[in-house]
Amino acid sequence: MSEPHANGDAHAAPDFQTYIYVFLALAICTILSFAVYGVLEGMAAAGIIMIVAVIKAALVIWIFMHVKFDWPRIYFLIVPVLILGVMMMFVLLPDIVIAWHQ
Amino acid sequence: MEHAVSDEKQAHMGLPLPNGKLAMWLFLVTEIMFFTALIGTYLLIRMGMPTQSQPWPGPKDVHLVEAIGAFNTFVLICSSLTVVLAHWSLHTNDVRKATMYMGITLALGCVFLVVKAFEYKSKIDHQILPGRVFEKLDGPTGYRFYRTVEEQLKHIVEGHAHASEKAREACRKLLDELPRLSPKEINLRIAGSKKVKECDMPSGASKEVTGILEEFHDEDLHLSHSIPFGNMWASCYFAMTGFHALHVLGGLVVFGVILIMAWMGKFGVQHLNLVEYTGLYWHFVDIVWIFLFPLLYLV
Amino acid sequence: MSSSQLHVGEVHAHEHHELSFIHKYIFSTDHKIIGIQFLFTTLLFLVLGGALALLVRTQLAWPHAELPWISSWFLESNGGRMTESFYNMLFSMHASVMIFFVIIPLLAGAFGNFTIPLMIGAPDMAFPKLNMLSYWFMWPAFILILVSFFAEGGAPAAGWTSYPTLASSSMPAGQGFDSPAAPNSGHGQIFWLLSLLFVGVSSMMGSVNYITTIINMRSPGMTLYRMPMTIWALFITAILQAFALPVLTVALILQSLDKLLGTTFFLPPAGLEFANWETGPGGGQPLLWQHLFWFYSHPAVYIMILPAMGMVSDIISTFARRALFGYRAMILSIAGIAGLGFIVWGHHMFQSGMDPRLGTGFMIATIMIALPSAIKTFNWLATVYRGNVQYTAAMLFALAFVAMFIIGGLSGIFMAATPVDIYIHDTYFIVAHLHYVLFSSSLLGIFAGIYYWFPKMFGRLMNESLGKLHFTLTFIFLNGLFFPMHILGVAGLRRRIPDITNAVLESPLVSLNQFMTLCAFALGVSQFIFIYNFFYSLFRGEVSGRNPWHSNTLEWVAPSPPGHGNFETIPVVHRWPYDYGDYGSIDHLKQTDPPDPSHPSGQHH
Amino acid sequence: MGKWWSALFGIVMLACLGMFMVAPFVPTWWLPEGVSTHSGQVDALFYIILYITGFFFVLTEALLVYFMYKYAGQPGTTPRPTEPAAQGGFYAMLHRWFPDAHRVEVAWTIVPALILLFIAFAQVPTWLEIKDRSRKPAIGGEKTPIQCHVSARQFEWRVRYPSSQRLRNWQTFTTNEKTIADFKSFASFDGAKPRHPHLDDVPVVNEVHTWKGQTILVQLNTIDVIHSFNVPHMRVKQDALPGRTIPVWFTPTKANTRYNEETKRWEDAFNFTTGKPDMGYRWEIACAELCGWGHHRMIGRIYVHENKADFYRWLEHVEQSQAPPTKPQQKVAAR
Ligand code: HEA
Ligand code: HEA
Ligand code: CUA
Ligand SMILES: [Cu+2]
Repeated sequence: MSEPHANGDAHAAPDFQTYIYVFLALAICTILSFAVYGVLEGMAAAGIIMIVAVIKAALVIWIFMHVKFDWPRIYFLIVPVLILGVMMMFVLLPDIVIAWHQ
Repeated sequence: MEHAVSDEKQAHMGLPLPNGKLAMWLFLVTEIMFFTALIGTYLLIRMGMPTQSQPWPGPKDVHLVEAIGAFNTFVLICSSLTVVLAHWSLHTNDVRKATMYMGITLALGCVFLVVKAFEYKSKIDHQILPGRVFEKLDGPTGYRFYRTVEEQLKHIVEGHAHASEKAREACRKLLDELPRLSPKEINLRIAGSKKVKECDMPSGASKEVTGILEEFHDEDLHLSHSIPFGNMWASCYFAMTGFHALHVLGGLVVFGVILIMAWMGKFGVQHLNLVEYTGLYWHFVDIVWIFLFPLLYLV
Repeated sequence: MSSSQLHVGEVHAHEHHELSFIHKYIFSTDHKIIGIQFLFTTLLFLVLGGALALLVRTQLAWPHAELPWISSWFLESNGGRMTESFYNMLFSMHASVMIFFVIIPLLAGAFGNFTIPLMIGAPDMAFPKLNMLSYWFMWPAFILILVSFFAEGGAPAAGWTSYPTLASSSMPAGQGFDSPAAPNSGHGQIFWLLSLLFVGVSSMMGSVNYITTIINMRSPGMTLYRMPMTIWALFITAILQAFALPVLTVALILQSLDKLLGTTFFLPPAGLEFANWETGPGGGQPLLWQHLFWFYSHPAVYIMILPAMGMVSDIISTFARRALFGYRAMILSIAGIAGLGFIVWGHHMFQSGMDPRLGTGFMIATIMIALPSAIKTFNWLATVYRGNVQYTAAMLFALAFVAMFIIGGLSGIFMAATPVDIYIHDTYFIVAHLHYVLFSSSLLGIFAGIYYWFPKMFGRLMNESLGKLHFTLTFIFLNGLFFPMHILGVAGLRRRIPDITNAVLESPLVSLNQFMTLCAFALGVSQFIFIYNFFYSLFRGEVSGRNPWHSNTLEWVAPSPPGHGNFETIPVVHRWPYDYGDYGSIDHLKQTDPPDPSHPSGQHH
Repeated sequence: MGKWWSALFGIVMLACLGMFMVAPFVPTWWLPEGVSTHSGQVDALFYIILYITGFFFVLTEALLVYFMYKYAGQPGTTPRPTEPAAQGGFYAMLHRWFPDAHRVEVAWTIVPALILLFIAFAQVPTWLEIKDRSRKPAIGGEKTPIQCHVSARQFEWRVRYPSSQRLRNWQTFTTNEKTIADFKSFASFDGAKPRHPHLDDVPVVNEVHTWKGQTILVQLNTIDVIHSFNVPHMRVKQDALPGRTIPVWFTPTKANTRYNEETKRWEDAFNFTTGKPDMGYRWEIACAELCGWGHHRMIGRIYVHENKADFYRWLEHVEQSQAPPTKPQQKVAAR
């Protein structure tokens, strides 16, 4: 399929170094969350671990998936889906989680 | 597009984004919703059901090794890097390098799946499968528990498992006593009171009992015991990791096709888009695991 | 300008070899053929769904009657009478077939495929192969749903909503796939789940394709605010599908896993006791299914109405010979309905044991959906106002859509009101509502669309007199059939019951039900006029020419039926699609008509 | 010919409207008489919505029919142009987004919006009063409800009352810790089975009893599939959810049960105003959620006794008839 190469920067990509840095950051994050798991317990650990996971995901999306460049063209897909996904879980919380413990 | 109107005009009316990329992102959006629903289900069930006396099983209860999960995370992160480097190499017209990176990605994906397979095997060995974990031990379930344990004990005693001699001796003893014990007592004898939750204690049992599993730390002793919410845990675990693994497999197939193309000499810069879209997909698979790992192993 | 109007024919001169029959009509990648394939298969399923409905009606009107010959055809009868599970199976399959195999594939599959490239001036979809796949993914679904009729234990009978634990309960691990809750919820239910999974995958492929096509394949000059309402509606519908369908997919998968592999997502912690079976312990949540299901299925009801609304908007504007009133407001209200549609799913669960405070939130969101719907209704009325209304069959169906949607929508307000829903929930009032929006609106919209685009699809006009007769009979009998359902509901008749002579509130309603059943039969018979007209016109109808309705949109610029690649020259768009009637001697200005200062477009910029 | 179509639409719509006008006067075609304290509010809300939607129904359908009549196409007439869009001030702003906006559009957006908001918020108090757990009647004081546990199964309602003695304990205004714990224990279940069962509980099938003016708190639960505790006359409906116990409460305002000396049974469907049996006074618990093949006949009944004494008389009868056979067996059936 020959796609229209609409504009040059559709393929503008970060350079090699950036990728390596991001990779290192990801690796460190993984170690970090594992370390937190060993040291802390309970909600604090869970919170930190999940925040680290979000950071990792954001890094992958932003750099590896080139969203940094494509954002103006695809934000209208990503933003609603994030809102919907988060909303779905939060709406269900009172019902399924809290109601059960009454 | 064979019938494409001239490129310039499409660009004029549409987004400055190739159809393929747009479609790929749309596909990823549906995938995000898919995994949101799946992970959401897990979170809600996990936060909703368990109580103080019947907590959600920890990794130890269900033979889950955190380090292995962390290793797999690392493997996927590496593969994310290599796939993006493959795209980058192709971008810089280095087809050979791109092929190499593709190959590494494929290998890393395979490593991930192999590790996963071993994890699955340990679950199967310990019968930590949906619908197979014994939770309440009264009524017909108790009877089934009795029969299962009897079979497992016989298996060990007859020497098919590589259990230590001492452990086998303990098993033989338990097998002899089996008909006189209630399912809850059997459970206590196998798991020990530290692992048996309050509600599963047989009435009048003394609190400090060391079970066979505790005593011998014997990984090869495949004895069933009660795990509160074990079924639900197994259901969630297999559903989530299973669908993730299927996605990994899908990615590997595409990598395989690309490598075959390269082998046949048909792979080149003209496939920049293909590599990019595959990469997008692969990163998404990586991201899913980035969330699954802490949710299943750590939190 | 001239450079942009290149000849598609020239570009593809080498491609004009004859395609074999199979490639042209069976495994076609041409969006028009795929659309028509969807049209034919789903109309076939409409007959099946309708036949099931008529059996439902028979049982409701004469609950104790021995059915003379039908009973000997069906295995499940006792002494010539229909068994209760058989009845449950009838309405479950009626609804599943109508919703998942008729309305959704008709609107999105048939009309989506046929109209999108034509109306935006594209030669085909962005991904023709994917498009073909999306049709062929329907076939496993068709087959599975038909197979489920003959499954051991019978076809699924847990309603189209398939609530656990009636639908989801399975035997303890290793005890086979029968269901402890009801025989029909065993094997049949599994086929049902798998079938819907295929429908979901097919729709997902379709929606990715539609969105990409509409965003990226518009012909020059076709800005977003020049797209006809049909396209806007299909566009937003596709987005709805992309966001909502994966959630249904998850729900279906989880229930299939529960049934096939013994997982416990919908089984409560302590397990369940049935008459002769006890399930093992669970740990899941029966209510979770309802949330996941309605998270999809509420947006799905808008998936089932928005495209019809879009089509009706275009048809009304065409035949009222007047610009669509409030074009932007119409677009925004569709978007509003779609957006709000995602946060109202709980209104199906007011009485389900959901937290009542959540119910309040869902209620307010639900009632506010009436606002964009109101805007649409008033805009349709205002379009007819001062028009020059041409009463073609298509226009009659479109106007009936408006009239009927008002009824269906207004009854929605009763149910959206939580306290009133306490009484109304699971009575025939709901059945009345859903048929007014699904049959009397969506299906009439579809009929309007068929009459309207038939000439474009097949190059021939449908017979207008027969069309009008079909309309008149359908319009009268459907109201005779469905309107009394409101009364039944208010009087307290529960839905989903095979025998209405059991309860005190219900038994006096038999005679009204008999009247409705007669109307239903008449309605069914009236459809034969349509079937006859359809096939007669297919071969003998009057040849239509390019633009029989003097419409403005792009598809009427192409030949009827359009050839491969749709347009001889790529159409260049200069105006919005609603320039009708306002310009003195000129009746209408096609979207391709070049700008002319003496004939300004009705659209202000 | 064109005008004919408006007539068709008009006639059909009139017939629909007519049906709704006639139905309230046909005995069995309309809402059954509401006999709980909150049924009046529910009905009022129903009528508010009925009038508002009725108004809009008539308005929109009449306009449609009128336009169809008035503007039926005549060959040769071209319609007049659209009114020009309004300009200036607020409209200038509006026209940035809606180049085709008209004054009337603003009106028909705002007016329905206000009406809809009114409809929505009018529901909230009643809804919360009927369903919200914070309004659940509690033990202590004069408002203490009687309580029973209803466990649904395919296809019957299994009802369990406390023994008359324990019920009396709850009902005394001075309650001690033990009675409170006993009262609350009715709400805690492990699956289908009560976590702390009492041997002297009184089980009955398919009947729920209370007396006139007495709030009854039903702890609703199911042991197999979803059912729905639906009492149309009381304007009560609540699904029974597997694995969960859901409280339902209502207060009847009329009685329908008396002891029939001839049949020696407690019989419902009795109209105390006329002193005659009356099927309008049979209040059924008709399962409203599809639960399998027997769903349609999963019907229980609500028995509302005239007063407290009658109720206890009934409860003690049942208690005795179910006592261990050491006592002389009395044949007193509940119906
Ligand atoms: C195409 C399908 C479709 C559409 C468009 C709708 C539209 C609406 N639906 Fe419906 N609905 C279904 C299909 C649909 N529904 C189905 C299939 C079910 C049953 C599922 C099952 O259980 O099997 C159902 C069930 C259902 C319920 C659950 C009832 C129950 O089970 O207890 C509710 C409750 O709130 C509801 C509400 C609404 C509302 C408020 C709208 C609104 O969008 C309607 C808005 C429109 C108008 C209001 C009319 C036009 C406006 C005016 C004329 C302006 C003036 C009006 C006012 C000021 C009030 N619907
Ligand atoms: C698009 C959706 C759709 C459509 C078109 C219909 C159309 C019809 N429906 Fe259905 N229905 C539903 C969706 C739909 N329904 C849903 C979602 C439910 C809820 C199910 C549940 O509770 O789970 C339901 C439930 C339902 C019930 C309630 C069952 C119950 O609760 O117990 C009834 C009862 O009367 C009914 C009747 C009818 C009738 C008589 C028609 C008629 O209009 C059908 C007339 C049409 C035809 C007859 C087909 C056209 C015919 C031909 C083209 C050829 C002629 C063929 C023959 C004469 C065999 N339907
Ligand atoms: Cu119980 Cu329906
Ligand atoms: Cu809805």
